[in-house]
Amino acid sequence: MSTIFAPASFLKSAIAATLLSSTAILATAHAADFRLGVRADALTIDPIASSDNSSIWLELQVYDQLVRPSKDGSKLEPAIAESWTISPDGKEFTFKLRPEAKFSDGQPVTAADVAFSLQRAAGEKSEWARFFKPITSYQVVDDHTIVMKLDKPFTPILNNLALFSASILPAKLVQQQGDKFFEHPIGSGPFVLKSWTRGQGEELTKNPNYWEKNKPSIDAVSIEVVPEDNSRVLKLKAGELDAITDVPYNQAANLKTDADIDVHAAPVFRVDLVQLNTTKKPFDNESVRQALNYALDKEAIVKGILRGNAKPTTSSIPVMAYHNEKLKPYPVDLAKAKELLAKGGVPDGFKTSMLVAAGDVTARQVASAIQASLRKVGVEVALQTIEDSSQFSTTKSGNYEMSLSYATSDTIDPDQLVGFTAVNPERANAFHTQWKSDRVNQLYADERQTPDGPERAKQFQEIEAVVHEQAPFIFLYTPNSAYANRKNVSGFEVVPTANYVLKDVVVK
Amino acid sequence: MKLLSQETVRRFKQNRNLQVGLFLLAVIVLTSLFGPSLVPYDPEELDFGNPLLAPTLQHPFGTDDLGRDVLARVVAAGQVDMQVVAVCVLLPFLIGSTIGLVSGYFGGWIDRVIMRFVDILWAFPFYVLVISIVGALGPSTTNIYLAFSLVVWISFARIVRGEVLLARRLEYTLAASVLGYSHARIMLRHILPNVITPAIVFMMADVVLTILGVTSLGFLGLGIQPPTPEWGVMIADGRNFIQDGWWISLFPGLAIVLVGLTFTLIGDGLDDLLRPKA
Amino acid sequence: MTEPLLSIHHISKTFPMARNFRDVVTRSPRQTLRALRDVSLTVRPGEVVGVVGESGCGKSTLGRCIAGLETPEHGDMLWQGAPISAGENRRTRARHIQMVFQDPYASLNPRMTLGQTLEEVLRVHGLAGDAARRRERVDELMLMVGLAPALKERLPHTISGGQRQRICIARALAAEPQLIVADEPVSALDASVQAQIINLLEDLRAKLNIALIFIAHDLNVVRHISDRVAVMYLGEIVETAAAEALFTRPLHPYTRGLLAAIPIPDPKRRTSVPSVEGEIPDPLSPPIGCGFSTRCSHVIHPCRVRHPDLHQTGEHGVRCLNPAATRPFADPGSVYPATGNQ
Amino acid sequence: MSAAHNTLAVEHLRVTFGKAPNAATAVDDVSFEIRQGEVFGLVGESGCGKSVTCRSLIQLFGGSRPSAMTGSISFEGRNLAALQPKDLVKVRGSEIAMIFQDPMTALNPTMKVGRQIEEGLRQHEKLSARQAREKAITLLKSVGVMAPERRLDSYPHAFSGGMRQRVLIAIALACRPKLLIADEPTTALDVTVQDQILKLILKLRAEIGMAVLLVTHDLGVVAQTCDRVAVMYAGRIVELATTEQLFAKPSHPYTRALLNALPAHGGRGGRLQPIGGSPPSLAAPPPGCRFHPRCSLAIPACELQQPPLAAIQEGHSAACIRIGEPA
Amino acid sequence: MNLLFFCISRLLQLVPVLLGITIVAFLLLRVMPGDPATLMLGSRGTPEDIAALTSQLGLDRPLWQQYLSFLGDIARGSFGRSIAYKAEIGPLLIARLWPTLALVGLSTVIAVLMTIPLAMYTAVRRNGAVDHAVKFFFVTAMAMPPFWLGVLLVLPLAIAVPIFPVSGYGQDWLDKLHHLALPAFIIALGTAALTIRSLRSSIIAVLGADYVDTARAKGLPERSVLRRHVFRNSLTSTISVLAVHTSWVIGGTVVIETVFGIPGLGSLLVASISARDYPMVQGLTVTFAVLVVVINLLADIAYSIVDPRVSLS
Repeated sequence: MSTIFAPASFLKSAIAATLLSSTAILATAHAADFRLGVRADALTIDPIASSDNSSIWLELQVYDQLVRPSKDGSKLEPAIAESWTISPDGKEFTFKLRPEAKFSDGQPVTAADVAFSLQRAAGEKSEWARFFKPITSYQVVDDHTIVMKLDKPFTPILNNLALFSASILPAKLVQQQGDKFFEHPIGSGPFVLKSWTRGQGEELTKNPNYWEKNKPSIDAVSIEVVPEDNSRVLKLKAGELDAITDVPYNQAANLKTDADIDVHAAPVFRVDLVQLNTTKKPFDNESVRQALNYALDKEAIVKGILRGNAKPTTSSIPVMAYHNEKLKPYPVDLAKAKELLAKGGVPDGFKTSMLVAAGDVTARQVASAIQASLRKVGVEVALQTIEDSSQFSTTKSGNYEMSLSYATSDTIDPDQLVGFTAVNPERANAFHTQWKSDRVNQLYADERQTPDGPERAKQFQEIEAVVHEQAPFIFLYTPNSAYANRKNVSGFEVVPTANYVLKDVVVK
Repeated sequence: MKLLSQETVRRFKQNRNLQVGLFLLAVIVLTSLFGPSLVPYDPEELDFGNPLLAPTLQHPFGTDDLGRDVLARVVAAGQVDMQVVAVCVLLPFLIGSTIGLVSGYFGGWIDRVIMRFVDILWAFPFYVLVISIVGALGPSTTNIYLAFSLVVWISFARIVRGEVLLARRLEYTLAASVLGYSHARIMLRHILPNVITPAIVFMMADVVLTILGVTSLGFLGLGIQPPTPEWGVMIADGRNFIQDGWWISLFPGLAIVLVGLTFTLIGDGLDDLLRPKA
Repeated sequence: MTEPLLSIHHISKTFPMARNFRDVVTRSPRQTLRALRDVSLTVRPGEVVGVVGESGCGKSTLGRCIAGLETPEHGDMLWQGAPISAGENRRTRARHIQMVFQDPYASLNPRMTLGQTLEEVLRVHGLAGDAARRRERVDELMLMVGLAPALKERLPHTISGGQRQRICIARALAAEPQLIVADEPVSALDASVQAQIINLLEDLRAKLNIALIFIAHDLNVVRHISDRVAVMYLGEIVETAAAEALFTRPLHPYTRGLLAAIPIPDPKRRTSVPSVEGEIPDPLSPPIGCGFSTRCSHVIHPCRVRHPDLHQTGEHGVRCLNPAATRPFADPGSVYPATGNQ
Repeated sequence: MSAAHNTLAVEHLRVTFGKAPNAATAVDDVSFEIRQGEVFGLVGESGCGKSVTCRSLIQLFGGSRPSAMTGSISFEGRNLAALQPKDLVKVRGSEIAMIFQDPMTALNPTMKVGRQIEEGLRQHEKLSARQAREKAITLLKSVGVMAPERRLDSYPHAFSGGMRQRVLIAIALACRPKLLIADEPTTALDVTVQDQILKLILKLRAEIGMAVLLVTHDLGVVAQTCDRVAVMYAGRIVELATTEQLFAKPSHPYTRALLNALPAHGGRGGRLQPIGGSPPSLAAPPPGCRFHPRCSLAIPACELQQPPLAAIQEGHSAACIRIGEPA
Repeated sequence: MNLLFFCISRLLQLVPVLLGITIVAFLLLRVMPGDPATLMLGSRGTPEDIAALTSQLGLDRPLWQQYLSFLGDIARGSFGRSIAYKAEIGPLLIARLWPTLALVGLSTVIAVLMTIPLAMYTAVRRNGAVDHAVKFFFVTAMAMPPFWLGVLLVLPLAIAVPIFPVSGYGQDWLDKLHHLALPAFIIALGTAALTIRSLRSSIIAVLGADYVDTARAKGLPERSVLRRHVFRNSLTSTISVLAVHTSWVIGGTVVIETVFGIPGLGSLLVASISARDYPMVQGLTVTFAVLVVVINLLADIAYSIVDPRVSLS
């Protein structure tokens, strides 16, 4: 009996063919100067419809705003507006636009474009309308001058104008094209969106008309979506990417040993905490809440799970402008914790449950550590994983006891997070803890009308102190954002508002 | 009804697949039952002092990034996974076989309606349907049971119905009908014992598919929820350490392969053993 | 002449064929396979009626209609003069009519022992009283069909084909029927075993006065066992008569061809020309006239256009338009004595 | 006829399947010869080894291959049993052809009938495609298939059983073989078609002048078709005779019992005389004469040795130690 | 001609199945807990906003009206608007379709290339060393979770010896092929495990068929017997196995695309489910089911080409 195939030789030739094709492919060079690997793809590039980081970060490359946060997140600096003045009563803002600012199609950026864009951002279709509604009128003085008026002072408005959602769009084109505009968007930012393959990434090219001299330094960027953390790291190591964001903490140390790679940790305006539902016993008791804070070994979590890429926090406000330096994180003190538990009426501890986002590996690990830590004072925590996207709606409905979560700030002003995590009633009823402090509410109302300065600083610092003391949360830490690039890249940065900056990137 | 005839015993003795398969099954069952008390580590105990230890005598499967003993976790996960798989296989087997039996035996419009429905469900890829259902209802063990039952019964229904259609034409069935036996008796005593073999054999193959399915759900974060140890989740968690902690992902995967191999062997063996010789 | 046990009047049975897309497009009517066309038959108590014909002639369908496995569309079936309605209780019918099938290998539930198979009949029909009495009856039945009661612990696949067929007969007997339909009961068996089963059936008939409808394609066997014989072709009876009359004086050309085609176990009598030419027409589109007209050597024009009726002369019926073509027929058996019997 | 030379001579053929202890000797020490142009019948009940015997000749065993095969098969001077596989392939189809029992399964369902006929022709006679096609048409005509030009392009499922058997005969006879092996060629067919096919084989035998080895279980077919016949029981030939001799004076008790068990062709003749018991297992045949447990004439000596074929008269022999005794 | 009729009739038979698919997908998404409008608006939604969006999405209408408008969306090729992408779903699906098709296609090709020689060799030389080795290897391969293989194989094949890229999809077609090779191979292992088994046993069955003996009796050399008579007739059952399995593979892309970061339908499904993008999940389930139906149709046609009996009955 004879055979008609010889499997061995077939396999050999198949392998040979594969090898040949792979070397051929390795030889083809990438068109882009700079290849960035990110975790998720943008969903949209319409600034008023964005709420996910990927979309926001992409928009920040393509569009420009009147003002922008400085890279260190400490203050606002001029962007399209080269200067601005605020009336003494804080109700009138006058912006002077840069005459050299142009959209990527060469058209100048005018005051009319600004008025249109901000009115759109405050409009019905906008998801960010409340941030701009305090502005009651726009007055186009000339092509390069615009005056905005408020009914009453609203200090955070300037910071809101630095938000991506306040991006300046070419009024005429958006009006003409409607939604189609965003298929080929035109902005005045440093880059132009050349192509976008959904789920795969974007190709950006330099905006030749960008107002900042000699920026960007590179001609083209490709942003590649690599959802898996490990793959992103491996691709960086393999040289398939020049830089990546969201380096998993547990990989950062290992990555540092690679001679070709620089790893960075950027502090960002985010705070991780455990929400405590103060409508439920025993979380209604301040002593119990403090006890939990004393019982938890935050340092161990930071060291063991975040590999040092975080700092324990004192309140629900991250370290940013107007931070209260005098506060210190709750120390680990089991005796104190037990004493406080006894004072709160639960000397032997209690049983409770904690929501954890299912998709977040770090959160799951931190939850395990919290579970182990609290067990030492007799508090048995059952972990209850929950679909990431429904965690917010679940805590909002009040149907929880503890919930491991975090809050981030889109602006460099603490107003946003104070409103979100400490004020009740307000947008989130103190981040769904239902904790309420009349003092904090009063301070919040005051701070919004107080011009920037030491007066406003005092107000914020008192808010922080109250939150720290009454502990509606277990305060955990404020993490760094780890990112990495190959050594031949410089100027790639993640800034405190967590977005990356590409315009200063130089590739050697 | 005589199941263990001498003939069967003789055939079992020659059936290497089944012997090896049953041996491995015994190993798996015993490990799940007694393993947790033999391994001196708590599968959920964090030990920040000993992260990412390579396999040694102390930790035969090493430790993970949080210092947990991988062996303890693999064993604990085995208990969880095997339990889930057992329910996810048995429920659809019972539902599907019953529907297939009734549909095939009575034929007519009942059969047409059921089979149309089966055709439609059949078009949805297994993973797509399971993931959509679990995703929609939320990841919980009950929902996993529900999703698998809703999806997998059609396989059993198709298999049993096909066999019933053949058996219904066989002369012993005709004879039972001529003898005036009730439909229930004909179905349960004459048809069912003779058609269930392929379904049982497929059930073994289904164990393999189900263990892959359940662990895939875990891998995607849609399955059994941490901190309950689960093989798919462990593999997913180990991905980040594939270079300096390959053992975290390797061993749970090997456990899955072992289970798969075991049931494939048992399936092949049962096929040989139960197929009636003319 | 006694009252007939079973009488069948003009029954028909058609099976609709699946219509495919092409049929729908070409608007061709749904095809039906007419398995039985206007068949009438009577069986008297204790009588053996043979039904012969080649594959696809409808003889098995006839048997299945009688046993209740199929329901004829037209015509009546009477049991001792009373109509058997379609919705009749299957249990009652089972006590009257039983069936033995062709393939002894498929006729027994492979997962039940022989004893269980027999006992089940007794239990379902509430025969033979309590469990102990049932066990006795099972032994009796096994002895009746010539099997050692010790075999009752065995599973079907451990016994021979002949033994299985005996169990099938015993199972039919267990219901104490008055009529057994035997559908090719010996064609799957070797010659030496065939004879055992035929003898058994004859004995039972003699002992229990059970009537038998014996369906077979082997004319020698049918001739051996039957009182009367019906010859079927394309779903209808083309000739029916007392066995001897049919074999010695066949009237229908098809019957004669069939008889002539049997290989005679006698080398001295050989022919070199086939007895019947051609093959059975497509049963989905049978000829308009006489079904056999396409192969008949005596065909005349009317045969091709007119469908003949069954013409009855006393006990002997024939469905032929040209009985004139029926020349004297020499029964080979009467000229050449059987060689086997010494 | 008797002077004609042997086309085939089989000597001491023994074919075993399976490994000890479950080894079954399906054919045990079988010897016979087939003369040029004759129809040689091999008759016996199922499992007696007749099919295995004829399949051994060209070593085609379907799915199950024997574990051992000894003896010599002398065909036209060559020992087929000792031939290399590639040489045996050359003999198949060109010099020895074979047709099988079930025409419904013996044709490739996915190949047009024409190609199946042409294939053998092109293999052995190196014909061009056109020549092969023409020859195929002629062949189909000669086996009585109407409109052969059209039928060549049909697939087998469009043919009835009888027509398929005709096609298989056409395939077998394509290269005018010297020996046609027909393994129960009509068992699956209706009696009128069987009649047609047997007569077709006889007619073509006369035209081509080939020898035919006809395997059957039907003594009627033997009587109607064969020149000489061997009766097999449990793997051995128990009687070998011309057809006339066999029917006139069946000598082995088994042959006689077989004939007696048939329902008489001539009418309703009392009780049949079945053979008691059932055929023995080939894996563990009874000692001595294999028929003795079922034989009405058996004496204790029958248990002791396997009787050899002993001549009764010219061309007629039987394997029974009681042959010499008065019946 | 017969084949044409066969194809048309199979297409017509698909209509009710396709309708059924849309109904199942539609109902599946209606039983999901949670309110799409709330999810779409996230933390910024006021009750008025939510009510407005609910009516804009038509979620306040009776079920049958919602279904009809869903059918209308499908007819326009749009499937409605994505919650996450805030865009028409149709074009998004099309863009994601090609990587998935390429992956499934490539893995099938690899599986077939493995299957044919190995199945033939092991069937002819059954119970030999190669047969046992192949059997053991593929039985094991079948039990290997593809995601696990994906995680593990990256280490030797993409890092230690960088033959394959770590993940992603690539730019031009050659680059894409290179990116898909490893995931396709992993899928193909599972497929080949089934098809080798199936083809091997049907070859063995066919080798024992009467017509194969007929072919041998003609004097055809074993090579020709295998090629002309055995191979083609063995294919039929394997085609069905392959078709049934392809539906499994298409579903399996959900996992493997996630592992290798391939921007196909599968990874989109996982992302859409965690984003609670209901309309997208609905569109995806329909798309997946239609893919399976189309592949089964192709298999039926292939089957009827291989076996002429099919198209006639």
